[in-house]
Amino acid sequence: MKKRRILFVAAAILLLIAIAACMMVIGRGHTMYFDNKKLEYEGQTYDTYRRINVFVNGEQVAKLSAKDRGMATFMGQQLSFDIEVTKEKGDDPVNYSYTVKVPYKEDGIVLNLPGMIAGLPEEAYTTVFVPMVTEEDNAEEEIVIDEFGMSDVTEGEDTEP
Amino acid sequence: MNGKNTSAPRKALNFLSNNAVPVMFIIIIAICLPMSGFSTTFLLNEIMTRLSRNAFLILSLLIPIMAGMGLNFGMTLGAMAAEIALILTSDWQIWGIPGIVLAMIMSIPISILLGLLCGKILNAAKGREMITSYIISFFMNGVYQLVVLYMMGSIIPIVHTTIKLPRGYGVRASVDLTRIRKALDNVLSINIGGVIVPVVTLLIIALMCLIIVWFRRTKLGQDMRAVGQDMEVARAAGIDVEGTRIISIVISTVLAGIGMVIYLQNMGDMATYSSHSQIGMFCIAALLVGGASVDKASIGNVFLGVILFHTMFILAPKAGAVIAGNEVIGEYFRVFVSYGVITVALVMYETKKRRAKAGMGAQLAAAQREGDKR
Amino acid sequence: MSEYVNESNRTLSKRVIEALKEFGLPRMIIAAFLLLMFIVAPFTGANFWTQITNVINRFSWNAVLVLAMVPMVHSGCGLNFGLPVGIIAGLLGATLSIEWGFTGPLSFVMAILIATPFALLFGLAYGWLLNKIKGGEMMIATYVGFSVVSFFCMMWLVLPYRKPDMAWGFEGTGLRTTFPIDKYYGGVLSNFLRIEIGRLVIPTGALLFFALLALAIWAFLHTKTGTAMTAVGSNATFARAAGINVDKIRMLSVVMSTWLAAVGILVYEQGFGFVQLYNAPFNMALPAVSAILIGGATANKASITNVIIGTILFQGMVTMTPTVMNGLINLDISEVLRVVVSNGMILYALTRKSEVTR
Amino acid sequence: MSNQAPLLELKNIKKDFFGNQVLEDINLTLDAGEVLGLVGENGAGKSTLMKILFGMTDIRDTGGYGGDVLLNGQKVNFNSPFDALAAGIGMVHQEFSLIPGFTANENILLNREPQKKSLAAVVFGDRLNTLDRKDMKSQAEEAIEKMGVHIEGAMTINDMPVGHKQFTEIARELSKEQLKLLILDEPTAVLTEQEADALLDSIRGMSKRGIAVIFITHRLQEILNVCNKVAVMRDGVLVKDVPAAETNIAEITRWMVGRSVADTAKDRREPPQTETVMSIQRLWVDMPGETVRDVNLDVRRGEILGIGGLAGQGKLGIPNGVMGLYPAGGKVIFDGREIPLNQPRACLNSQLAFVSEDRRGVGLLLDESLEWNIAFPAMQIHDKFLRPMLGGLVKWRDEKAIREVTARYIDELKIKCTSSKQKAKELSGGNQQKVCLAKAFALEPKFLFVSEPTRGIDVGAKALVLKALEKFNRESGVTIVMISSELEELRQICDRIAIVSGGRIAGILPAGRSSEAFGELMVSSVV
Repeated sequence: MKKRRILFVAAAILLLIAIAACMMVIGRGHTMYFDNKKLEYEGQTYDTYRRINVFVNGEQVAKLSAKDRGMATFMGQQLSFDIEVTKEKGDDPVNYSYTVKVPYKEDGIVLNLPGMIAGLPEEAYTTVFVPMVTEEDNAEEEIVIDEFGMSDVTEGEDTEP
Repeated sequence: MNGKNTSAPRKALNFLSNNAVPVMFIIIIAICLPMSGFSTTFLLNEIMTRLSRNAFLILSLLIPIMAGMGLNFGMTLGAMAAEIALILTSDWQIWGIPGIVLAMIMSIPISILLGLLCGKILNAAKGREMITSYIISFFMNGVYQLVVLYMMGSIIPIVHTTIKLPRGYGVRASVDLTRIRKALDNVLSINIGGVIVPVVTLLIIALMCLIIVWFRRTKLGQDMRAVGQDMEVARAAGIDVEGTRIISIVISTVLAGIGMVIYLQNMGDMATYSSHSQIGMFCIAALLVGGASVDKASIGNVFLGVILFHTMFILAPKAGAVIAGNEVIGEYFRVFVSYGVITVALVMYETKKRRAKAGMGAQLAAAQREGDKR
Repeated sequence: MSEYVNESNRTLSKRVIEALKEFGLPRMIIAAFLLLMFIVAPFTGANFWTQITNVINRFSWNAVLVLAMVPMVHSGCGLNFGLPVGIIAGLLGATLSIEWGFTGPLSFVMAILIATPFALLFGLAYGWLLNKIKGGEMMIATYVGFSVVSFFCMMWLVLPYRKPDMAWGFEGTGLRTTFPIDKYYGGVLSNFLRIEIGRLVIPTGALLFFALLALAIWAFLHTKTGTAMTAVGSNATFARAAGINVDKIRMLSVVMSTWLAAVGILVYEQGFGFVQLYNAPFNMALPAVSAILIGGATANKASITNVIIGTILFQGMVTMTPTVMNGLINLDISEVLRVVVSNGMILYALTRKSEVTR
Repeated sequence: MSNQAPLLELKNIKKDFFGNQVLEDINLTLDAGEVLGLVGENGAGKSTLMKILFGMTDIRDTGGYGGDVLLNGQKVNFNSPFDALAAGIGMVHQEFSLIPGFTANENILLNREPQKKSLAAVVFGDRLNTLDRKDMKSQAEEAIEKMGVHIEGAMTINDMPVGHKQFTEIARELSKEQLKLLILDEPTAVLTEQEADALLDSIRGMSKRGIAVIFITHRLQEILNVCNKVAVMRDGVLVKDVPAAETNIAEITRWMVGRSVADTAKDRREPPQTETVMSIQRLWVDMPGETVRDVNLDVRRGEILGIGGLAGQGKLGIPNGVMGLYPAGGKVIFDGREIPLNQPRACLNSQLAFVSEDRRGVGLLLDESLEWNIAFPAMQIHDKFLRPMLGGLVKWRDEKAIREVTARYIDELKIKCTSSKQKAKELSGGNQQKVCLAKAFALEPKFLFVSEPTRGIDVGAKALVLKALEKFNRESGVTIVMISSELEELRQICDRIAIVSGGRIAGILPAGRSSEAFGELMVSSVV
């Protein structure tokens, strides 16, 4: 009887852990950045497009002119999206569909769309997104734990001669 | 004293004195409501939001009251557990519903640990549970700061600079929860005449109520009621008094943790070092406003309390502005009322306890008078 | 007395152990910690005499507030978590004294005089309430304190204070959260008979003032009424059987504590140099409670010695740890340490059966 | 019933509390279905014997007991009441062991509730099974049926008359299937007459079902009505064990109170025929467990008046009520002036003093020195041991005078202590009692109430305390009213003895009268 219970408790805990693990996989958020930028690869230059529209699940997430960057956030480890490309002014838009996998540990991936449309290998058009550390982020943040309201006391000490 | 002549006015008076706090609140609201000039839709929306945000947290207070341990000021511990879990899930970038579920699951072991500790300490301070749990919440706040401000980023890995302080360890004063903001509330939410109803959150709260009702009928629930009413008798009957009390605190802490996740997903933003500190006070005040006392509380008290207390909360600043020309007064007023309500409830509980002890003497005097007549 | 000592078979070592036991482990740890701080301090580059000055200074600000615990503990009302009630009386005295145009040392005297009737009034009401709820004092005291403070948050806004030094100029009414009192009684005690020897500065006046009050309390406890107060705290039933009006004595103790708290906050302000209103009094009770506990008091026994030792240990910890910790490991966990230690001390007192008999 | 071993057999049971012999060689047998009436004065050892039988932990904590307890011929040794319960012994205590907010049914099955399996229990343990309310009801009803007295199962204990609470407890014991022996400790004390009759019927019913009952009561008639056997205890000895049919109330009373036939008639003084110094009229006192209902009593100047009676009859309530420690009503006239009730100060001001039976709770400042304990009331009431300072504005404690008076009493009463600064809690019971006396003596009263002065102290200290009281009376002419459960002690030093029964004075007799006379008064109107 006792043993049986331990078994069930273990099963319950395992179930919780399994759910947690599952949540970690399906809930992992990533950001995909879309670049409409010039790409140099093995001596070749892939030029920008006049306009690229990016759709995820039929919803437009980015409208990119040349040299623009757009982004989409999503959960899970892969993203399917459609793009609508206009090469030059007055051209008919061409549609492409892609599915890109993102490694679990990366927060953000940058896709170079011109390279992608040209059918280059993956390492050519994907780069890992590195966030810029802004001044604001780095401004030293004062954490005031003011349990006893003594923070002003230290001020007071400064005023001491 | 002699409870025979319960005439109608006396009954009404009894009802008033037993429900002084809710009645007082209804009066306050009735006065403030016309002054505020809020539209009904706005008010209903606000109340709905706050109901879904707070009800689960307040439900966590019911079980220790059942076990005779009074108002569990230590529910803050569960809130801290939830915050630690949310900091981690934010750093791991788990978003949306999965992020909420994960945070809830992760808060459980931390809550259990803190609850065990709290329960053990409270067992050593029988009869002084409330003040002790109140101090425990302060004490654990120090430990929480130690963990979050010094160990996170140095011992516990924190990756993102949006969370970590620039100095390399410690968590920033505010953690952005936009990625899980209202993720739960928005599922299947419906709009009834301009009032947005977060169906799933309400369903979870309803489920919790059912669980509490069911729990009261279990053997453990029965034992808790017994322990709450008379520890010595329960012990003599073979009930593990200490263990039962600890379990009640653990359950309360775990529920508070889950409730805090629900609360914060609704807020969408977390003040790392202060979100939890006031939560206990507001939850307890709300429960008491609902007509609960230190030794008796029902699910009805929870909902009545949330609605009355938060209506007052919404109205007070506006009313303050109208009455005194200053919104800040209203804000101070609602803090004053929260503290005042808790004070009044505690005083009523203590005086009731004392009054129960007296009263025998009058019976004796009456018996003698009866004897004279014969 | 010596004739009885012969009967005792307690050896000296046993007595020492017993004395240590009575002192309590947590207190020893804190004392040892502080001692360590003093030893380590010079190595971290902190000037020893500056440190000592800091500790003495902080002691002189806070000691009276800690002393305000004593009467209530003596009469069995438990630890005075309701200290803010008295503090509010003190703040009323301070603000009214300034509002009515008193300056310099006179403003301090007037502040005390004006605070006194408020302290009596509040004390009587507070004492009456505590007599109604014997046994549940500590929790209710906490919330009475909070209620009063939050009520006065509104009052500071509403009351018609006009003095530009402390009122918000542009809005007409309402007091500022913090304002300096250099023109008034800032430093009146600290600078009185102040001694400076190199880096060591002794605020003689403030210490003398505390000594005066401590002496008064000590003397009071040696009078008939003071004896009755101690007896009420020790065993209220005994006192009642001996014809003592327990409620009256408790009431007296609450009034005394409230008045001391009112004077205590004024002493604190004169040292600090600022008056803090609104939410500031919320956080005044816990440090005072833990200080007296660290000093060796229990929930129903406290002496002047407890006050002095406790305030020195607590304030020593507060002032020393930031400097030393920073200098030593470049990590300032002093704030956290303070929270953990002071609340831990209160918890320790609450969970010991022998310490709280009610 | 059969030739088997008897259900219960006690062999040479002995018990001492720290050298103080309270039970000596108790031998007793009980067959299944037999009803034993156990009687004796308070302190005769009944409770201790039952505690041993029921495996109470305080017996083990104080060094266990001697002799054997045999159940069905098997030697048993219970470590806790739970062992005793498992072996089929049930006990209904004098204090109710009921959860006030629960219904009778819930209380009857407390911690033995029938349960329905639930899914959560698989993971979280059996305590998450739900209660089977329907089964609970039927089981409880069955037990109530067995008892034969009807009580409302769905009623909460709070709303019940006292008698029904008692029946709930009995039903709880009866609901235990293994029950073979039921101990009822003064169950009728709180019952009305009809209820008591119902209980007796119920006991007969149990007996028919083969359950043996040990019935402790002061109401002797009940014993004769319902019991097969009567066992009488006195001073830790089982003095008589006879079939109930062969005896009568007078005989039992004699066995209960009777010392050796030769009365301890020493050189007793003639009771002083002086005027009344205190007149108590129509006094009621609300002292829990010692209720005083309607007491009229005159005390003569200079005498020592004893107040005796069984426990719970209200003798302790009289001094506590007069001295204002418990709520009281009625009239008390002392020295021609009425003394207001409920005001301890007024009594003390009229030079009354009181040594309480509750030494630790009322009598002493346990955490303070002997000096404080002895000097405190005199200081507060008569302004003794104080030095006026600042022209009488301040009354300063005179430590020297306090030390002197303490030293005097330490000497006079032979209080054993390390110094007059020793804390009262560190003294033994006897010495604590002496401190209490010293405290009262220091008040220099005209009239002294002494309540249970010898309770819980050893023989040597007992004699000393009694002698000190006698001396105080003779030399200072102080009127003393002494309340004690020990009749012999009262007869030793008192002039007259009043017996309290049922919260009223049952009679006042000169101390020289026979024990039987007092015994009859004691049980006359027991509640």
